[in-house]
Amino acid sequence: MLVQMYNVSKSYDNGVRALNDVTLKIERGEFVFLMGHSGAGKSTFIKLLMREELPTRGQIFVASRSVLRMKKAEIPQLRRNIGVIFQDFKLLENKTVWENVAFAMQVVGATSQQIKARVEETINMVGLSGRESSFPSQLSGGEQQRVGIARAIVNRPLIVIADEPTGNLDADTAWEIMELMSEINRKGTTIIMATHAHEIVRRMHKRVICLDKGCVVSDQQGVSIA
Amino acid sequence: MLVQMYNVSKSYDNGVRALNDVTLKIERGEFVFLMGHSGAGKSTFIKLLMREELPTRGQIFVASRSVLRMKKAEIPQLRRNIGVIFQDFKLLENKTVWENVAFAMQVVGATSQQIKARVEETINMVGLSGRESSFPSQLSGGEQQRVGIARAIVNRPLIVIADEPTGNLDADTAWEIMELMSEINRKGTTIIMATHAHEIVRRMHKRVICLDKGCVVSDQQGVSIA
Amino acid sequence: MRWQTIKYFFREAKTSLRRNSVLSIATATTISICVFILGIAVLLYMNSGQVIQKLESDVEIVAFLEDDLTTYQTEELQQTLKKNPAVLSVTFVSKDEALARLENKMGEYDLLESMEGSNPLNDSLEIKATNPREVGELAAAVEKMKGVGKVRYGQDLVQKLFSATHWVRILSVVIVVFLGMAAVFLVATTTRLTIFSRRKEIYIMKLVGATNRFIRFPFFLEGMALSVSGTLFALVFLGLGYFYMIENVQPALAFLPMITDINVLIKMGLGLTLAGMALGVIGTFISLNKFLDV
Amino acid sequence: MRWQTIKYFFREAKTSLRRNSVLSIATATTISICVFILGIAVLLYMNSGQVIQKLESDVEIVAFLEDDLTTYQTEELQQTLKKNPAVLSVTFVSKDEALARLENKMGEYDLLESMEGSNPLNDSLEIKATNPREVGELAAAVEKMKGVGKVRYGQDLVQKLFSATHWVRILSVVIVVFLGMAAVFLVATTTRLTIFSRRKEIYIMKLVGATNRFIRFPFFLEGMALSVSGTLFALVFLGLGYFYMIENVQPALAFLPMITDINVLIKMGLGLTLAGMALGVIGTFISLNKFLDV
Ligand SMILES: Nc1ncnc2c1ncn2[C@@H]1O[C@H](COP(=O)(O)OP(=O)(O)OP(=O)(O)O)[C@@H](O)[C@H]1O
Ligand SMILES: Nc1ncnc2c1ncn2[C@@H]1O[C@H](COP(=O)(O)OP(=O)(O)OP(=O)(O)O)[C@@H](O)[C@H]1O
Ligand SMILES: [Mg+2]
Ligand SMILES: [Mg+2]
Repeated sequence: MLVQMYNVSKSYDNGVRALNDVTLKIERGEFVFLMGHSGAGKSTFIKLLMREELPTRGQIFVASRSVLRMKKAEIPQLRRNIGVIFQDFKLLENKTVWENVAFAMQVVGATSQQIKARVEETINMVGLSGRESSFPSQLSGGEQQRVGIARAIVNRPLIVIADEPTGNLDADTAWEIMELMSEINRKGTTIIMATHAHEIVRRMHKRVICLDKGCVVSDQQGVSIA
Repeated sequence: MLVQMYNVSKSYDNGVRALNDVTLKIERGEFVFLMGHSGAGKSTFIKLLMREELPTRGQIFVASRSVLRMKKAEIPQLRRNIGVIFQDFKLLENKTVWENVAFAMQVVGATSQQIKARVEETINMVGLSGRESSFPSQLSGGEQQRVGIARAIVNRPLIVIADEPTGNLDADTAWEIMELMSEINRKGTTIIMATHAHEIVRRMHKRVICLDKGCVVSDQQGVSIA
Repeated sequence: MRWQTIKYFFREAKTSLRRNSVLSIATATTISICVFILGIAVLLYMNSGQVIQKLESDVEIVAFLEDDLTTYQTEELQQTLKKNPAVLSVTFVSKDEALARLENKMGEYDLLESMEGSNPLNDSLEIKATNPREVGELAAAVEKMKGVGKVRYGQDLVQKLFSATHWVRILSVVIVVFLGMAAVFLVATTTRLTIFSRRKEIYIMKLVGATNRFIRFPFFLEGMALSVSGTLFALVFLGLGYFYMIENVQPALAFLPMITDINVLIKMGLGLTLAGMALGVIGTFISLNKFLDV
Repeated sequence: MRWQTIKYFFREAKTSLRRNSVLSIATATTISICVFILGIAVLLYMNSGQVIQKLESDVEIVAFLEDDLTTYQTEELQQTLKKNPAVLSVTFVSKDEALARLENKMGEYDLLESMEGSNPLNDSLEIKATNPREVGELAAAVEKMKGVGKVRYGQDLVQKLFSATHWVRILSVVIVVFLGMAAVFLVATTTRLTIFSRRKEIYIMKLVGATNRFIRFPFFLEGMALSVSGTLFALVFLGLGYFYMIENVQPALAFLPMITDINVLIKMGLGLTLAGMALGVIGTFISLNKFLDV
């Protein structure tokens, strides 16, 4: 069991209740879509998994470790096991494409050779070869998003969490990315993906968790939702 | 003729050629979709229209005024005529939802009463009533996007330019926004919208301009593209 | 500008000050400290100037009168001297007085007696120059006057004193100028940093169609408010410290006169306030212009 | 830590310094100016201390000897005094010498003659105290010695001098402390601003799994580099200015001794360098910690 959530609720400081009594489990190697209206709590769900936010109530376990009871020093380790594609990309503005992707590997202490090989390969996979030395501000929206994707997968983490990873991509590129995800998933990485793209969800035929106003309203395998 | 572009090319400092010899006209009151792969030049097109960037070559006219030959002091006036929804939202981090939307009206010197009435109405239209006093960092991705939409339309500008305005919205909310756009368009506002959402483009049945590597590859009325 | 807009500017400046509290505090602190340093420098400069002036004005010429001068002649001599614009004051010292002083200094109370009743000293005039720096010329002129014998003004010491005060004056000006420049740089650096960290905000405002003036005005008000509060804060501390010194130190140092004229001090405070405000506002403006060109 | 990582840290710090040039320049400028101000303060403090010491050590006791002392007794008296640890030096002034001085001062070259050949003055000893502040006690002790008549040490003037130097000492310490505090605040403000404008970067690094140490180290190196370069810059200017003064001002003011001992100056420079580095690095660290807690 890779991810376990028990009665998790999250209220933000201003009183907004983003998650409401969520209980669910995600197995190692699963591919899960997270759907729901704007403001349903998808990003909050992701923030809780990587301990960007703490839940107001409930318990969360990632790889059998309690995310809440974790010592401060253990947090980096948790986050290294999770590759996150952020909804707003969160690229380092002062680093080039290459450096942004390489940073995730430097953090885990990879050697220069490893970094060189893998960063190049990954940038290729997301279709950005040739743009290695551009800064994020010199990229189009979709290109920035793909840098974020490359950074999330370059370390081959245990889990890849993707928050709307195709929101700024055209259909073709989006499909390429989905194929990339599928392949990573086949190699054993668990994938949790928040998305609004019905088309993609329908065609991928994977488990879909639907949130509405912070509650899980459906959790089915391979459905095509309305 | 609201927008005229003659042989417009744009190369960025790092040599990337984002637009290549683009010539086109957009009539007052039109609704135009701008499509194309990631990095095709859609956002660049928009930046040129509002003089965020200057073209390397060519001429651009908005409402019969040359964007290039414009004096510095005239730029604000140009921008007030254009309501832009930015791909990365560009909200003012230190202002609340209400203030962000109101700012666009304060800039044009609207009275307090006008501002009060219209801002409230517009926030309602994008479905954010109740969140007026939240700061952008306290909003979900889709909510931020809708603040951007509200700010762009609150002044009832001559043109609304939308860069991927539904990228972070679920299907239902996206349709609500599209209906809002249609209505604004019916009232006479010209709308130029860059998007990847085939579904929307297909169903709206409007003019579609396709860009590829900076060139206009097709410009047809009401087609459903592949 | 419409009243509406002006009201908006003030409201805008107020909320911005509050929401950018890190930046506001930084700017106010820096301005405060800079004005404080400048204040110390100016106080030192002005007080050392005053002390120097006091020391210099203590310089005096002693003109020994000839033995055979009548009281009338002595009086006439004094009158002539007093009419000379280069002379500030003239004091007559009789030879008895001179002897008394000498006795005191020599630790002998029976000098006159040991000299068998005849006082070998002469009457003298102690003359202060209007401009102590011209004491040499004055001494030479006095020496040429009828009825005046030898003239002494401690040439060596006076020269030392003047070369010392000359350099102290230059040094204190240099230090005030340097500290002034340091203050300008420091405030410029801070305002540049605060504007720098708000550059995206400014960029977005421009894209939404704001004119430069529309963006500048609230920044101007903010800069104003921060400068004024920072400056006042510094002035309060400076004032408290200085008045403490006047109360507690001055009595022990009555011979080294501190500046206590309240008018001078108020003028100085106003000067510093203006300097502080100028620093903050001009710094903000220069830094702002860099990011307005969008 | 692995060699690999250390190399990365240095490379990272280097590029970061370059790419955040606005922030780098701001930090270096501020540190530079603060060290400069501190340097001026310390130089003023140390030199005024030296001048004060010189002034104080010029204080001397004049002990007039009794008329009937033999040469041997006088010699003995001097020896006794020289053995006293409270006495720094003893100089014998014969009554002829004293008269010559007096004549010079009085502007009379025939004083002796006018006194009909008999010198009414006494021999005297000029005594300097080891500790000028205890000159009063020493004078009292000397007065009680056999063969000594009256004792003079310009009580009034000495008291004035000491109360002046006392306060000047306190004032200079207060100013150095204040300027030191000002420097700490100014550098803290600037580092806080620079880190503040990089807070998003730090936040993202944390989200990607960087440990605090991993983020801190390049910042530490940056702070170090900026502090060192800022400090050196300030020291060069300070040094040039000071040596210019030693060359050009000191000759005119030989009686007011400036500190020219190169070892003292080097020590001071090292002290300032350390202070500057500490300022920059500690400032960076404190500000950094605030944003690391993600
Ligand atoms: N930091 C915050 N402070 C306060 N409220 C917040 C904060 N972050 C999110 N919220 C609120 O919590 C709710 C859920 O937000 P969340 O970002 O999880 O939505 P989402 O499902 O990701 O939506 P979207 O599809 O629009 O990205 C929203 O109503 C949002 O306004
Ligand atoms: N400031 C810039 N400096 C250099 N190159 C840039 C800059 N902005 C955009 N580009 C490049 O110009 C090309 C067109 O970019 P643009 O943002 O117009 O694409 P787009 O059609 O909006 O793509 P997307 O759908 O991904 O947003 C891209 O290859 C991009 O990398
Ligand atoms: Mg979200
Ligand atoms: Mg784009």
